[in-house]
This record gives sequence, C-alpha cells and structure tokens, in this order.
Amino acid sequence: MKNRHRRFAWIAVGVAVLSVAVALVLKAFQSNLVLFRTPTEVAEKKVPLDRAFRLGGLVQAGTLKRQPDGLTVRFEVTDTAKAIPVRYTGILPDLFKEGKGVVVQGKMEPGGDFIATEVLAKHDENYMAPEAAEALRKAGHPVKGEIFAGEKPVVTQQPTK
Amino acid sequence: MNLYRYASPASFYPLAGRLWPVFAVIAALLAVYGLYEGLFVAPTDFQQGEVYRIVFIHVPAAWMGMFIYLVMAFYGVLALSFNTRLSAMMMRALAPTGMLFTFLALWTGALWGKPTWGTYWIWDGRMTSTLVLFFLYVGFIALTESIDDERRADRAGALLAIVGSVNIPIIYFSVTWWNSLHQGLTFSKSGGSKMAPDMVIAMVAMVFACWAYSIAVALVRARAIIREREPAHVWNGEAA
Amino acid sequence: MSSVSLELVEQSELAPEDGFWVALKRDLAIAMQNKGELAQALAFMAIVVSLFPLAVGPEAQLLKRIAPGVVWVAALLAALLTLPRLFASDYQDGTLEQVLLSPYPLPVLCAGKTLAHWLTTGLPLAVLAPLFGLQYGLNGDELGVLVASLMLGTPVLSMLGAIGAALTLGVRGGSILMALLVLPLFVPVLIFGAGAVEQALSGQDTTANLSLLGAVMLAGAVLTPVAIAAALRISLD
Amino acid sequence: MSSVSLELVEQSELAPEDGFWVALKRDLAIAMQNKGELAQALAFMAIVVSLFPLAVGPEAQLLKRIAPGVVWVAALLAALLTLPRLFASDYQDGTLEQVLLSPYPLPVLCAGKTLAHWLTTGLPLAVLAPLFGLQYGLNGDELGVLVASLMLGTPVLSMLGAIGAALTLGVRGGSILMALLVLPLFVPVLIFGAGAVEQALSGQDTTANLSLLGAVMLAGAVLTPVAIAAALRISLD
Amino acid sequence: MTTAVQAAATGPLRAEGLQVTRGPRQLFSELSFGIDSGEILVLRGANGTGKTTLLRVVAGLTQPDQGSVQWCGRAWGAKDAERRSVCLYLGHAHALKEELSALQNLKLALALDGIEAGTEACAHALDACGLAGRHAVQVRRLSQGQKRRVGLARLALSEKPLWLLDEPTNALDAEGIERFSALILGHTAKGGIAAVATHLPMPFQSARELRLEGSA
Amino acid sequence: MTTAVQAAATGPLRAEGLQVTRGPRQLFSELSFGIDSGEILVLRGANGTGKTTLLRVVAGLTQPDQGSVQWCGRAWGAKDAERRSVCLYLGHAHALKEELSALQNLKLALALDGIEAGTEACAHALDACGLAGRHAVQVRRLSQGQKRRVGLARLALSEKPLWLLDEPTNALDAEGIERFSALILGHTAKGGIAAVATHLPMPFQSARELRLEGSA
Ligand code: HEM
Ligand SMILES: Nc1ncnc2c1ncn2[C@@H]1O[C@H](COP(=O)(O)OP(=O)(O)OP(=O)(O)O)[C@@H](O)[C@H]1O
Ligand SMILES: Nc1ncnc2c1ncn2[C@@H]1O[C@H](COP(=O)(O)OP(=O)(O)OP(=O)(O)O)[C@@H](O)[C@H]1O
Ligand SMILES: [Mg+2]
Ligand SMILES: [Mg+2]
Repeated sequence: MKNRHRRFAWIAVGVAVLSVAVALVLKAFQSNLVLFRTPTEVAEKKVPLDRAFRLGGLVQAGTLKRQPDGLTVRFEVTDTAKAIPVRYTGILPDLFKEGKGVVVQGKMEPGGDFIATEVLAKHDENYMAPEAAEALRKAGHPVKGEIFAGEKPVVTQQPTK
Repeated sequence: MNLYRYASPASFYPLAGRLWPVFAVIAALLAVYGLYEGLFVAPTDFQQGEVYRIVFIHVPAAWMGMFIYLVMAFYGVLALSFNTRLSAMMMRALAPTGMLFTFLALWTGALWGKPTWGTYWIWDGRMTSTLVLFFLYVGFIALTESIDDERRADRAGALLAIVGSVNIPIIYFSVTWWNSLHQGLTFSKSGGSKMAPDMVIAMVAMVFACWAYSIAVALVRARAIIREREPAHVWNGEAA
Repeated sequence: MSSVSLELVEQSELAPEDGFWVALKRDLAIAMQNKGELAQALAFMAIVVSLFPLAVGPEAQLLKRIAPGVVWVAALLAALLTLPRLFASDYQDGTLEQVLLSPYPLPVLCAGKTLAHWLTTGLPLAVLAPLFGLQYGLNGDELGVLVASLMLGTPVLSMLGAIGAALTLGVRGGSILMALLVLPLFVPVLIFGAGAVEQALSGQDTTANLSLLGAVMLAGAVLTPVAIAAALRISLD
Repeated sequence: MSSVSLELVEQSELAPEDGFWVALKRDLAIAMQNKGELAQALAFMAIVVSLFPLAVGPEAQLLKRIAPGVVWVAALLAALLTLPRLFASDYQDGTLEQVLLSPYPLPVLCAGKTLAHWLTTGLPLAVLAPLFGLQYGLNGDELGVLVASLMLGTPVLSMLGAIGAALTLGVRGGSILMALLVLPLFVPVLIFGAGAVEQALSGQDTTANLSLLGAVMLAGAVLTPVAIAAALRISLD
Repeated sequence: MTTAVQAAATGPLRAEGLQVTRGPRQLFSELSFGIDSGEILVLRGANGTGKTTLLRVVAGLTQPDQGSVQWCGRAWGAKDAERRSVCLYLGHAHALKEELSALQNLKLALALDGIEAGTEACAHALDACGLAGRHAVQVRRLSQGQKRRVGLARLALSEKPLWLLDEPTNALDAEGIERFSALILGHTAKGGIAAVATHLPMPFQSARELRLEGSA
Repeated sequence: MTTAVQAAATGPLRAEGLQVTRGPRQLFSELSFGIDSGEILVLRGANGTGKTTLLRVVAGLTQPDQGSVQWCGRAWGAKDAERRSVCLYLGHAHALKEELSALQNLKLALALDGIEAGTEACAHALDACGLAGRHAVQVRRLSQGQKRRVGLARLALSEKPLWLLDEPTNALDAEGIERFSALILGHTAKGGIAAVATHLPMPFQSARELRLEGSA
C-alpha cells in the first residue's frame, strides 16, 4: 500500500514537471522565435540595427524600381503596418514580384535603407491555374496572401492601377 | 481467418510473397498515371509556373519519409512490448525506404528552392528538422547494422525509432510554430486543400504510388530478412 | 548476521528513491578517485575554444560573431567525448550487470548516474563558461545568458547522450556510432542554446530560447530515465 | 609438425618489414568486420560540418569565411574520436600483449597499425571533403587545396594521436586525457592546414603551408613509430 | 538439449519449461528444476552447454524463448523488482572498478544491493577473505585470485537469499576454496539457496547436481 | 619472498637472482631457476604470491628490479628480438577480438607470431580443440571455456619453444584439460619448454614444481 502511494506521488510529480515544460513551450511560442523579423519590429527598433538580420514581408506594390545600372533594385518591404526601404544588387528569384512575400537578408544602413545581400522569394500554399486565380480575383476574392508567425493573416493588397 | 496467424514469420513469408507483386504493379500503374497527370495534364501554377511540378514528387516523398518513421516507431513499440519477431523485421525492412524518401524530399526541396526562393538551402525549422530525420534514419541503419546479435539489434533499433519519433511533429508543425521560408500547409484538416482539384488528382495518385511502392519494397526486404534469419520457415512456408 | 529471508520483498524497507542517491554517490566517488576527471572536460573545452581563433584567424568582430556557436559546439563535443565513460567501463568490468540486478528501480539508478555525469562535465563547463566567453569578447549580460543557456542545455546533452551511450554498449566503433545517433538529437539544444546567446549579443529578448531549453530539460528529466533503462536492458541481454 | 628449435632466432627467416603488412592487414580485417566503421567517421564529420551553420547562423559570406576552420576542426575531432579504438580494445582483451611479444619489431607493427587507422578515417575524410566544402560554398580550386591539405595533414593526426592513445591506455577518462595530450600537438597541423585553405580562399599562393604540412608528415612517418612503440611498452609494464 | 537429472520441482525457486536458443543452436529446452530452501544446486556440463546462460536466465539478465522462473509460486517478470532483491549473481567478470581499492569496491557493491555496511564490517570481511593489508590497494594491482576474493567478501555481507555463482572457485587457491565453502555452507544453513556452475570438484558434499548435455 | 624449491639452474632458460617489488611488497627476491629442454615447470603458490608476475618477467612484459633471464646463456634485454620469437605467453585475458570469429582470431594471432597457417590447418586445429561447428561464430558468443579453447588451438599451431601459461586450465571441462595435456606433452616431447602457473592439479606427472611463498 505504502509503495503504491509512493509511486502515485512520483507519477504526480512527473506529470507536474511535464506540464511546466508544456507551459514553457507555450510561453516560448508567444515570443520571438523567428527566421525573419517584420518591418514593424524594425521600425520599433526591436531588432539589432547594427548587424545582419533577415527581414520578411510583402513587396509593397508600386515601390519596385530598377536603378540605371540594371542590376540594383529598390523596393519596400511591408507588413501592411510599416514599410522598410530595401536596396539590393544582384539577381532576383523568379518568384519575386510586387505584392508577394519576400525574405531579405542584410543590414540596416545608417540612412534608414536596408542593404540586402540576399533576396529570397516566399510564396504561399495556394496552387491553381493562372486562369483560376484571375477568375477568383475578378469575382472579388483576392487570393489569400502571406501568413507571418504571431500575426493575423495579411491580405495581399491589390496593385493600384 | 485468424489474422494473428500472419504475425508469425512462417505464415507471413508466403503471404508476403504473394502480395508484393500486387503492390509493385499498383505502384507502377499509379506512378505512370500520376506522373502523366502531374507533368502533362495538370495546369501551370499561377505563381510558380512550371517548376511547381516538383511538388508531385516532393510532397509524397516528404510525407512518406515522415510516415514511415512513425510506422517504424509503431512496430518498435510492438517489438519491445510483445516481443514479436515480425514487427521488428518490418521495422528494419522499412528503414532504407524511409531514408530514401527523406533524401528525395531534401533533394527535390533543394532543387525546387533554387528557382522559387532563390536558394538551395536555408536553416529554417522545417528543413533543419527534415535533415535531422534523415540523420535519424542513418543512425538507425548504422546502429542496427553494427550490432550483430539480431535480437539486440532489433530491440535497440526499436528504442531509437521510438525516441526519434518526437521529431515528426516538429517537422509537421514547424511551419506553423515558427515563421519559415517553407510554405505553410497546403493540405490541412481545417482548411481543406488549397490546391486546384486537377492538381490534387495527380498528387493523390503519386501519394498512393509511393505507398504501394513502400509496401512492396518492405515486403520484399522482410522476406529477405526472414530468409536470412529463419531459413527453416522459408522452407516450410514455400512448401505450405 | 540475520537469517536470510526467502520472502524478502514483502518486508523490504528499501525506498526506491534512495537508488538515485546510491547511484549518484557511486559515480561521483569513482569520478573523484581520478582527480583529473573534472579538470579534463574543462580543459578539453578550453582547448577547442582556443583552437578556433587559430583556425579562423584573430579578427575580433568575427570572433564575437561566432562565439556562441563555438562555445556551444565545444560543450556539445565535450559531452560527446565524456559520454562513453558513463556506461562503458561498467559494462566491461561487469558492474553494469550488478546495476541491473540492484533492488533499486533501474530508471532511478539511471537518473542518478546521469546527474553524476552532468555534475562532472556540464556543470563545470557552465560555471566556467564566462572565462571562455571573455576570450571572444563577450561582456556582462551576454556572459550571463551564455551561462544560463549552458546550465539549462547541458543536462539535456547528458540525458539524451546517456540513451545513445547505453544503446551502443559493446558495439565496435561504439563511441563514434554513439556520436552519430546522438548528434541529431542534440541539434535542437544547440539551436536554442546558441540562439539565446546570439540574441543576447544583438540585445534582444532571450526568454523564448531559454524557456524552450528549460522545457526540453524538464521533459527530458521525466522521460529519459525510462529510455536509458530500457536501452541498458537491451544492451545487456 | 616440425620439431621445436631452441635456437630459433639464428635460423629465423622473418623479414622485419613484413610486420608492417601483418599489422596493417590485421587492423583492416578488424575494421572491415564492422562494415559501418568507415562510414561512421564520415558521417560524424558530415554532422559536425552541418552543425556549424545551425549554431553560427546562415550568412553565406560568414560561412565561407569560417569554412576552412570548421572543416579542419571537424577532421581533427573525427580523428580524436576514433583514436581510442586504435589500441584500447587491444589493450583490454589482451591482444596488445601479444603484439608486444610478436617477433616483428614493435615500431614496424605500430607503423602498420597507424596506417590502418589513417586508411579507415583520414583518407575517406580527405576524399569526400569536397562534399563538405560545397556546403560552405567553396569552389573548384579551393576544394582542391582543401583535399590536398587533408591528405597531407590527417596522417599526422593519426601518427601523433597514436602516441597519445598509447600513453593513456588503461587510464580512467583516458579518451579525454588523450585529447588533452594530443590537441596541442595537433595545433600546428591545424594552423598549416586551415591556413592553406584560407590562402586559397583569398587567392594567395598555398605552397608554403602545404609544403610545411608535407614536411611534418614525412618527419612524422619516420619518427613517430618509435615513439608509439616506446609509449606502448611504458603503458603495458 | 535434455537434462540428465531432472531436479525435484519443488522449493522456493522453480524453473519451468525453460528453452533458450542461441544462433542456430538450442542450448536447452523443456528444462525444469527446483531448488529447496537450504539447498545447493551444482550445474555441470561440458564447455558451451549453457550453464552460464542458465544462470543469467534465472537472474533475468537474459530472456528465455520459453518457460518461466518462479519464486515462492509467483512467476518473475523481466523487470521484476522482487527478482532483483532476491538474486545475487557473480559472473566471470569480477564486477570491480579497477581504479578503486578493494574496500571502496566492496562498499559500493553493497550500497547498490541496498545494504548499508560500515567500513568496519567491510574491512573485517576483507580480512577474513585473505585480503588483510590489501584493503587500500587499487584492484588493478591485485592478483586474479585476490580479485575473486573481493567477491567472496561481498557474499559474506550479502543478505540476498538466492546466490547464482558462475565458476566461483576459478583462480582461488586451496585456502580460498575453503573460505568459499564456509561461506556457502553458512548461507544454506540459514535457509539460503545457491546455484553454482562449475567444472571443478566442489568442497561440499550436500549438493544436488544438474547436468546439462549440449548438442554438439 | 623465498622459493621453496630452487630449481636446477641449468637448461636453455635460466633466471638468475630475480627480484620484483610491487608497492611496499617484495614479491620475491634472489629467485633463480632453470628449465631444461623438454621440461615443464609448474609454478605454484597462494593467491598473490607472484606467479603471474614471474611469468610476465620472463616474457619481458614486466621489468624486474634485479636479476636477469637468460636463454642459451645470453641474457635477454628488455626489447630483445630473440625473446619475442621464443616466448609464447597466454595470460588471464584471452587475447581474442570479441567481434571476430574463432577462425579469424586464430589466423590473426598466428600471423602476428610470424606463422603463415592456411585456413585448412587452422580449421583443423579448432576442430581438434572441440570447436567444430563454431569456427564462424563471433568469439563474443562463445562460452568461457570455448574462448580458452581458441587459445589451445593457437598453442597447437605455434612454433615457439617457450610456453608461458597462466592458469591455462581454468574454465576448461575434463575433455578440454585432456586436450591441453596432450598439447603440452607433445610440445615437450619435441624438446619444447613450458612454465605453467596454476592452482589446479595438472594432468601430467613429469613436471617439476616451483613454489612461491609470499609474505602475507
Ligand atoms: C530542402 C528544402 C525542403 C525541405 C527539407 C522540405 C521538406 C518538406 C517536408 C518535410 C514536407 C512535409 C511536411 C508536411 O507534413 O506537410 C514538405 C511539404 C511540402 N513542401 Fe517542402 N521542403 C523543402 C523545400 C520546398 C520548396 C522549395 C517548396 C516549394 C517551393 C516546397 C513545397 C512543399 C509543399 C507544397 C508541401 C506540402 C505542404 C502540405 O503539407 O500541405 N518545399 N516539405
Ligand atoms: N550465434 C551463435 N551461434 C552459435 N552458437 C552460439 C551463438 N551464440 C551463442 N552460442 C553458443 O551458446 C553457448 C553459450 O554457452 P554458455 O556460455 O552458457 O556455456 P557454459 O555452459 O557456461 O560453458 P563454459 O563451461 O565454457 O563456461 C555456447 O556453446 C556458444 O557457442
Ligand atoms: N601497489 C601495490 N601495493 C601492494 N601490493 C601490490 C601492489 N601492486 C601489486 N601488489 C601485489 O602484487 C601481487 C601480484 O601478484 P600476482 O598477480 O603475480 O599473483 P599470482 O601469484 O599470480 O596470484 P593468483 O594466484 O591470485 O593469480 C599481489 O599480491 C598484489 O597484491
Ligand atoms: Mg560459463
Ligand atoms: Mg595470477
């Protein structure tokens, strides 16, 4: 009997410890465990501005500009709340488009520009024929856009004509 | 019919001998159909264009890589708790196939990543945990091959499979837990499929092709293992 | 001498938890016998940490940048190097059989042994980590996070490593096979641990990584002893 | 069966050099028995090399910058981890005594054993190093220099390591003590080896470092067998 | 494959229908025996017939293919706590830490068995087993027979009722064998049980023998 | 500390004035003996008197404080090549690779001794030593006595004139001891020499005994 009580006590301790572990995991997922940072975080200076990091968001529609040298591009990365101007020299991935997801790696310049050393396109989980996408759009159901951790889904903004 | 009968290598051996060609044929037919559907019939994707067609190999391979590990862990539990010989043999018969599929997922993923994302590799949650899965397969095979007492090898492998299976939910949920470069879930329980139906057909065909292939290969390997370990059963089985 | 009772168990006064202390004291006593043992894990870490500036070059910024990674990889390798001694010598001289036949529950004994391993390897590393960090130019807070991450993370290395060490007992090439089995499992610890330090370096909030480490450690403390015990039983059969 | 001669030595037909092949074949046979052994050193290296990007972060430039250091440190650790098996198992099962009592000269036997160790660890690493280098973005020429430096340097690791392994036989915590003894000796190899690759990365001439490595290797090949033999005799007395 | 003497199937320790296969070889099958309180069972048989294996099966270190080992009527499971507080197994390996002294080793071994033995008692037992003046020497330095004698000292202080001894008199000199004899007779006199695997003549008459006869 | 029987100081093997100290303890001093061609010397003495140590001194594995070992009149140096081609030492450890088979082990051991023995000859020797049908089994799986028997097979194929055997019949069954007896008598019949340390009765009459009497 005594032994059974003791075993029960130990199992209780084990379960208690495991639940603390679960609580810690939940707590961790509420904080910033991220592959990339959002423009809002950058704007609020929650990001180390003196060293390289990754910035993720959507390419702000209408901001993509090629420089005269033909290789350097400028665009803004936005999470619909804040936007950060980015400069990049190099070849862009095929999926890089205005209004689409992007992850850029690089450093903030003192001037406030983000100098990217690498640009990665981030696409979403929708797969359909182009005609279907067009039809959806025409029907007024824009294709759902990017989802960033810890945030509500962001709806892709329509390119302003 | 008593199903337990087939839990013994002696009766499993002939059964597997009859079943594997069936699965092999199913796998071949589905693969031909799935690839035809996927490569020629399914429409181009609105954002990725033609490269998206890697999905028809990548996703089935990734799923199989994860699923086979879970199946191995399941067989491992059986082997450890009920000391069943056959489940241990199945566990070991599955491992090389699982490793192959995981490798395929990594490889096709990397190939796919270059044109779409702009990089072959990046250490994000899903890719890292998939790589860990691959190393777990390597470790499983290395461990079971290094121990020459079959019984001990089986049991040690079973334990490793069970311990390693914590990695599977991490792979699966990594895209929702962390923000990652890898896309989110296209096929989820809540949201249904976010893929056009004519693409889904090809995908489903490929998934089942991979299933059938895995089963066929596992059966063949299990037979080889039985032949090696319990030659007496082979003879009895063939005679029966 | 009292007479031998054939119905020992019913009257047994052994508290199962005591096995923990017995195993812990036993392994510590053995470790103390070899006074160098504590120093060795430390010295190994010191050497690896000093090798990197040699191999990579002495650029201060670069060094600070790779410091978390180097210290953590070094801690991980120190654990790897010391893990074989957790069970291997017991296995060879036959004392492991005696451990399996002890009236104390095997998982409890395994927990004690694992703690002893951590006390003689992980703990000294964590305590003296600031010395290594200073070499790479880390400062106050950063060093604090380094120590905290090692304190939370190295026990996990001991616990997961013990499973690998137990599984590979008596297998030829065992130590490297163990490394192969165990390194993939160490990856999350490494990522969280080094991640926390890196966040500290760039002045960010480190709680996420540290609480993940803590969660893994607590879960490990509850679950791994059973796995270690199972692995030992398998290896000795 | 011929009659036993008491004056065996005078008539002995044994060529001392044959001992080299006897020891080499013996250790290779033992290694082959465990099919995984070759693969294991490689897999270990692969894992360590993959760990670093995890711990340091994924910046391509940074990775390329630390690539020589990481690959070389990984090679060094792979050597360290495999060295214990060079003599330890022979010591425990009593075959090392038989090696000492073999009519072949001990240094010759030691040379054979050391070569066997290199063939099963260093050589495969050097041959497959390009795969690791690619992960870090090294290109053609740089990979060539990496392979060359490993080809010249890893034998030295085996030779110096063998001395340490022999000296620490039967000492508790031997593997980590060995690491301590041997790591300082490895430092020059590491510096020359990683240095050569680094020079290649920055487009400089690598002959200086590579020829230093070659010199160390040749000197080692001549001198270390005697030292290893002496160390073994000391450990067995 | 069969047992020459089927020992009486009574007594607190009973093995029933044991079968063990090693590789292609069946070492024994349908092996049943019992040992009474106060009795010694001597296992005999040519090299490789399975004496060591049988002892390990009883101790629970090896799983038999079939059959069970029972204690006072209850079958022992693989991880049975009772089995572990009943069995004392001394195998070919000495189960000593080479770098510790005989005294330290003895204390650690007893602690693991759940016995709190003072330094006094341990030292006394070592003296009685012919290790006077060698308590503090590292076991590594002891001779083969002296190592065995540390095991004897452990037997002397043990409280476990079932001793499983694998060739315990190997490497012992005449005096050591006498000492062993006294220990085991004392144990059985108190109602203890012992199973001893050996090739050598044993220094006590009272024992029953179980002869394993292996297939070639 | 003294030797009861000072063996005749003649013959090809002669030890002169050997003294060995271990820790605070002098195991023996002024120990001199010789062994003739075709002779067996049995070393006896209580546990810990120095039998193993003496064999190792002769083999050159341990350095004596004083004294020398001579072969056909020449004193052997520590690394003497002649010593190594003369002495065959079998100690407590089996000197077998656990993960290799008996056959592989035998071949490797012989190769190290500089003897080229074909698979045929090795297999035959193993059969003769009672390991028929076990050639290919990993040594790890063999029983204690079977491991010893692999050592016997090595003796059978050895060409070295001086055998130094430490408790060679431990763990052997009756048939194994007979086999050993045949081997050693065959060896001495051809003019070989053997020194055997043991506590057990030896299966041959012809031997001279050297009794070591340690200080307590
Ligand atoms: C080396 C890089 C990659 C790795 C290791 C990888 C790994 C995986 C894994 C393990 C899964 C299965 C997870 C699950 O259960 O859903 C998966 C699913 C998937 N992957 Fe990848 N992947 C990689 C690259 C890519 C790329 C570049 C793309 C597309 C551009 C991609 C698209 C997909 C899709 C569409 C799925 C199915 C999603 C779903 O489950 O709904 N992957 N990947
Ligand atoms: N894989 C295998 N293949 C063939 N035989 C095996 C295998 N594994 C173990 N064996 C045999 O199992 C037996 C184990 O016997 P065990 O050690 O119990 O013998 P024993 O009676 O204690 O002998 P000894 O008197 O020599 O100590 C040996 O005969 C061994 O050869
Ligand atoms: N440091 C030391 N201090 C005290 N005694 C020591 C020390 N080192 C060795 N000895 C003693 O040296 C002796 C070694 O004896 P050896 O092994 O040669 O004995 P043996 O005659 O072979 O005995 P056995 O019959 O038990 O095999 C032992 O008595 C041992 O206690
Ligand atoms: Mg036995
Ligand atoms: Mg002795």
